[in-house]
Amino acid sequence: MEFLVITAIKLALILFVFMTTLAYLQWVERKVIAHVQVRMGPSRVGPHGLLQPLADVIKLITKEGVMPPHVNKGFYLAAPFLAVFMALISISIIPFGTSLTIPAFQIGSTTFGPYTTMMELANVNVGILFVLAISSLGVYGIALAGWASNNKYALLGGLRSSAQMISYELPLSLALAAPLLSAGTLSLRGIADAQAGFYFGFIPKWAIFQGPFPQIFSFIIFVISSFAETNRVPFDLPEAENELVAGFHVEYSSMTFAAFFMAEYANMVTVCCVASLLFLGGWQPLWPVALGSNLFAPAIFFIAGALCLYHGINPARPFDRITLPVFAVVFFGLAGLFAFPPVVPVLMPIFWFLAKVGFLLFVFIWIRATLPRFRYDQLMGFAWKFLFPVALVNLLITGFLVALFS
Amino acid sequence: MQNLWLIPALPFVGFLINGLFGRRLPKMVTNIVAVGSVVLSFLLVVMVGLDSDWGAKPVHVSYFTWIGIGSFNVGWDYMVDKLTMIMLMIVTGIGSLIHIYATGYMEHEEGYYRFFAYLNLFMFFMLNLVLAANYLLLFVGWEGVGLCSYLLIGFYFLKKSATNAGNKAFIVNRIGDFGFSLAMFLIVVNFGSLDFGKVFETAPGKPVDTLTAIALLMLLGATGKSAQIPLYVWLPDAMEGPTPVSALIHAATMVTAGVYMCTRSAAIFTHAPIAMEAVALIGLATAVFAATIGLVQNDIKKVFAYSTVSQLGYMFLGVGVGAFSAGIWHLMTHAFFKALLFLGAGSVIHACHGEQDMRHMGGLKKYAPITFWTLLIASLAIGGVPPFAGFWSKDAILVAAYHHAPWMFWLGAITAGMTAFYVFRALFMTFFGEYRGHGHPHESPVSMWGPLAALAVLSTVGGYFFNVPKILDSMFPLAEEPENPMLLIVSIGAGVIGIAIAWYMYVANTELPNRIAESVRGLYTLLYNKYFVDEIYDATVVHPVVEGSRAVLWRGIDQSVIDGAVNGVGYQSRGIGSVLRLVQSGSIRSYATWVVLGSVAVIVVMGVIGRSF
Amino acid sequence: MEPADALKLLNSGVPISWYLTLSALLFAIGVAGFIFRRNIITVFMCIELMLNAVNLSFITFAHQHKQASGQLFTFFVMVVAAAEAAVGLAIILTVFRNRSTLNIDKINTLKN
Amino acid sequence: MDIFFFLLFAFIALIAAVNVVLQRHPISSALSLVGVMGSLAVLYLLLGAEFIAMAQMIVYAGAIMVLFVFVIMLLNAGTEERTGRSWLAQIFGVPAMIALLGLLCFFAYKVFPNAGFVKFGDFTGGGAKEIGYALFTDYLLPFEVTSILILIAIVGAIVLARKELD
Repeated sequence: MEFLVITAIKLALILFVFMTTLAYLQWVERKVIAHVQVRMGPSRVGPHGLLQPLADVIKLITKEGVMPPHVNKGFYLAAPFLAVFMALISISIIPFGTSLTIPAFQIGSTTFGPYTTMMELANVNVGILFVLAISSLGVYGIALAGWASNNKYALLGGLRSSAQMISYELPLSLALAAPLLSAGTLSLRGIADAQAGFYFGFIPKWAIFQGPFPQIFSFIIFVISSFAETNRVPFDLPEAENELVAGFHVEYSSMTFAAFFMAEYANMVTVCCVASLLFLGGWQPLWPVALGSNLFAPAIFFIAGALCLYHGINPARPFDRITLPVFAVVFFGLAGLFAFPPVVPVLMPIFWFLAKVGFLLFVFIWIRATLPRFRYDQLMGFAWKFLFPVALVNLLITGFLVALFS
Repeated sequence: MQNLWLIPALPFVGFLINGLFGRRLPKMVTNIVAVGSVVLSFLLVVMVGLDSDWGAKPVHVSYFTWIGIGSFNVGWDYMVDKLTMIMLMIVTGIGSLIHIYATGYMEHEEGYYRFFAYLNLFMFFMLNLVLAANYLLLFVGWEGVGLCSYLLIGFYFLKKSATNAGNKAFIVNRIGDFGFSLAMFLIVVNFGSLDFGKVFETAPGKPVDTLTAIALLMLLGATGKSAQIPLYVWLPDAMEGPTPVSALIHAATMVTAGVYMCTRSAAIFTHAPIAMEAVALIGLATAVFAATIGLVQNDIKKVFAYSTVSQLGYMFLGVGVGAFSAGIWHLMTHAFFKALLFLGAGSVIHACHGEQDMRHMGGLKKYAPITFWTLLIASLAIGGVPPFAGFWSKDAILVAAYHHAPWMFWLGAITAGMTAFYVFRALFMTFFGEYRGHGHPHESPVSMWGPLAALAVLSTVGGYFFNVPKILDSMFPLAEEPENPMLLIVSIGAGVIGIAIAWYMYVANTELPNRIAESVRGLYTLLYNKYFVDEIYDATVVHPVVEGSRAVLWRGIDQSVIDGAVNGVGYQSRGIGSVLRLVQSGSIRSYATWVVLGSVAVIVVMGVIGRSF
Repeated sequence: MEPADALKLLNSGVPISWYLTLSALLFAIGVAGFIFRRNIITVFMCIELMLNAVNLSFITFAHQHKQASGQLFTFFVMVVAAAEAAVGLAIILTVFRNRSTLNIDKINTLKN
Repeated sequence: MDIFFFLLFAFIALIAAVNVVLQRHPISSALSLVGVMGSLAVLYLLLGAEFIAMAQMIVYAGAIMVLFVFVIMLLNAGTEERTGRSWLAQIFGVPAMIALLGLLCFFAYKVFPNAGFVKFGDFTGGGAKEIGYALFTDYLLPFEVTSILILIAIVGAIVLARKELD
């Protein structure tokens, strides 16, 4: 019973945070791309366009869902939900911190607790395999959408995407296997724990730095393959606007259309989480606590608050006089929270984990703003003729060295 | 002692580098890799020696289980004891010197990298052979060195004679290896293990017949690898290979593998007296036989080749009469002076621009003084003149032979005289008198005479300083024997007389050899043609096998029986098929129904048989 | 049956024979599809269904004998199924290219 | 709890399997088959075969069935037409199938009447470590042979599916 309640609470919390993140990722993406291209980005709805996601959601919900007459109705409706379901389910096994202990407390006359729970929804022994299994099922959503739309652009998009995702799954899995060899477990938490510690007291033992063979190559292969797996630029062939109008979701509108978008962003978040768990040490800090890594989070929030305050005092726009000081107060509050000793062991891992995931997400957006799209034959050739052999050799060397030094 | 595996692994890495990338590497890199890897393993051997007190504290390392079948296990195990230590020192030490020498000798040859790749591979297998702690692993090395020998004999593969010689060596060795394999099978059946430790521990309790059979089969293997009667014929032909190969493989190391194997298996041999007698007899016969052939050969390398066969015979004589340590002692000194002889011969050939016939040499003393002096030392060593290396070991073998059977001693002493004669004959024909060849002879570069000098030092003092019987005392106890000055005098005397006759015939009175050859025409022809052994083998073994295969195996079995059966099956299938095809309706669904009905029937039948209903 | 007995039965798990029966049922359904369907791709899928049914038996036996060997058999079946699917679908593609049909009743040129 | 999960997923598997056979359109059949595989994967988890369950999802559902869907989409296969040609299948098909099912069930109950119960957590030998260990020691030869088989299948598939056979 206790277990069920705690799980329900965690589920609600994670779902809320995850969905909000998905909505705001869109805002972040538009903002970042805008700044890369020297534009302002969304800025009308709310201060700095902060309410833009809300406006988008309202727009998409209230729009009329148009279903073309020639589609295969059942599959046409099932496809987006399949896609979004497969995208959301992986988050349930991602651990994002160490354990949380709530001391015993009293409500009325009954005593509750103490409760200790790990910061994840489910600890699966074969977590990595689960992620792979779910991501391999993600193809169905897109393939079915393309096929059920009964539209040649959509069908081509669907076919492209299934071929692309099957192809890139190979280097992806091979790149995943290499750090698993040195970690010796398939559990995501176990993998992150295996990367604790420092060489010489300051180089973190993350998989990309870890002996016997630093996994820097498999990290790069993983990131490249995940671009293809999530259908992101420069591998967004399935939805190439100028070739296929919009690819597999050309016939979709309103919420069904939004579902595909949500699936894409959810997939992005998932692969970034997996990448930071496997290669970047999960919640292990970048430098040891002894050298003050715990002070990093409050410091960064404090600096952010100070900057907001400064710009609030010297406003560039009329509204800044009000909004920026509010932000500053929020940041100062966060800084205070992270400096508050009792919560540090709980919050600090989460901070580091989210920082890494955030950085990787930024890389995803950054690449989108930078690189052009591949041609289709180049895309497949790149996977089979370059990434696959390199991943294989990397795995071979890793296996050999791990066997030699263990 | 975890780094024991590095000793053979280093040359193997050298082989991989040179073998895979050698074509694109500059010569300098090839040299560094090839020579460096061997020198490094020599240093490692020295380190291992220091660690293990030169084998006094035996080391046994198991790396992994190579073959595991039920209770029968063969591991990749290495061991080091005193015997191994001596062999390791010889192999890596002389190997290093010869590698250095070869960088000079082979400088202008095609396939430079290939040569060094093979040579490194040979070192790997030889070290594996020596380090092995069980018979199968020893056999890996045994076969591997055979392979390298084949590759290196046929190194000049554009020359028909070289490839033929390579084939001959390979095929003749097959016969011996067959014997060795049978010996291993017998060991497995009777001992249930191939580990040296286990086999030797239980050997004394086994029936003598079994041990004799094993020992005789091993001896067959040894006669193949170590060029003893009746399988010695490949070794003289093996001189088609480059001279460093002759020195390293066909004089100093590989051909002594048989001696090493017999010595290693002493526990089996000592309990099989008949086999011991056979070893001694074969050794003695080979020694005499090869020495007589060596008397009249004109090719400088052929002379030394027969000399090698003869000296190997000595070693077997030593092993056969129970003086294992004397045999190993002679193995070591022989490695010094015979390597020196061959390298010297190589230097001479180099000086004479590839000429090998001694009748076209002569007077080289003033052109190549260093080569002359080093070769003189080697000749004195092999001639048994004290205090050079060969004297000590040869004397030890002869003394042991005398105590076994005096007639063996006398034959051995006469052979020693002949040995001294033909070696000095070669020396005098090459370095004395007038130059009879063409072109201008010249001294060799330092990379060639450096190793010569080092080997000359070893040939001079090596026998006295490395008193192998004393070192191996704990493994092969020395028999207490009365001093007999007569034996010493006879063995020195035989050598000195041989040298004197050579001097008289080839320096003082150069007409004499021809006159002697004229007067005993028949004998001379017999010796010059090596007793016609090759021709006899050709007529009695090779020809019948080839013709028999053609008539019986090809026309008889292959064409009529096998082809007939295959074609018959084909005809029958066609006949049956013409009936059965009526069942084929072409409808896959019908087939599927048949399959289901069939499986139902199978299940019912199985249920009935199993009485489940 | 007493309520306590029922609860006991409920807590003691699922009988092995239930799993085997499920496996047999799935297999029989696969057989039915194999016999009665005409689309060659569907027939092929029915074969996969039969393989899956057999896999379930293997895993059940692995659980019963508390050994991983049965699961390894499943693993090999999967691998072979993957190879089979690759070759089989390639054959289907070729057949379709040549005959423009997927109906197995029409692919019977080899008869007689 | 076990019984509840077993019944639920067995029911889903059976419904989906029947659907595979009854659906007239191959893509519906393919998706139903994915359903069968998914519910079987859950049953594998109940039987303690977590690695195989994941492999089932990755290999069967994620690769093989995607290939099927891919081919169906590529050939644009429509609903199948009715062409009754096999009298053998018409007459013997149903009886043979029922006989087979009856025999299999008979043996399942005859041979394993009280062979024991499956309870989640009773058997934990199905993790990646155990499977991998068995695969690379006792079953190394079959494993290597399978890899060769796959290689041959890849080559065969490529040769067969090439546009022009010259």
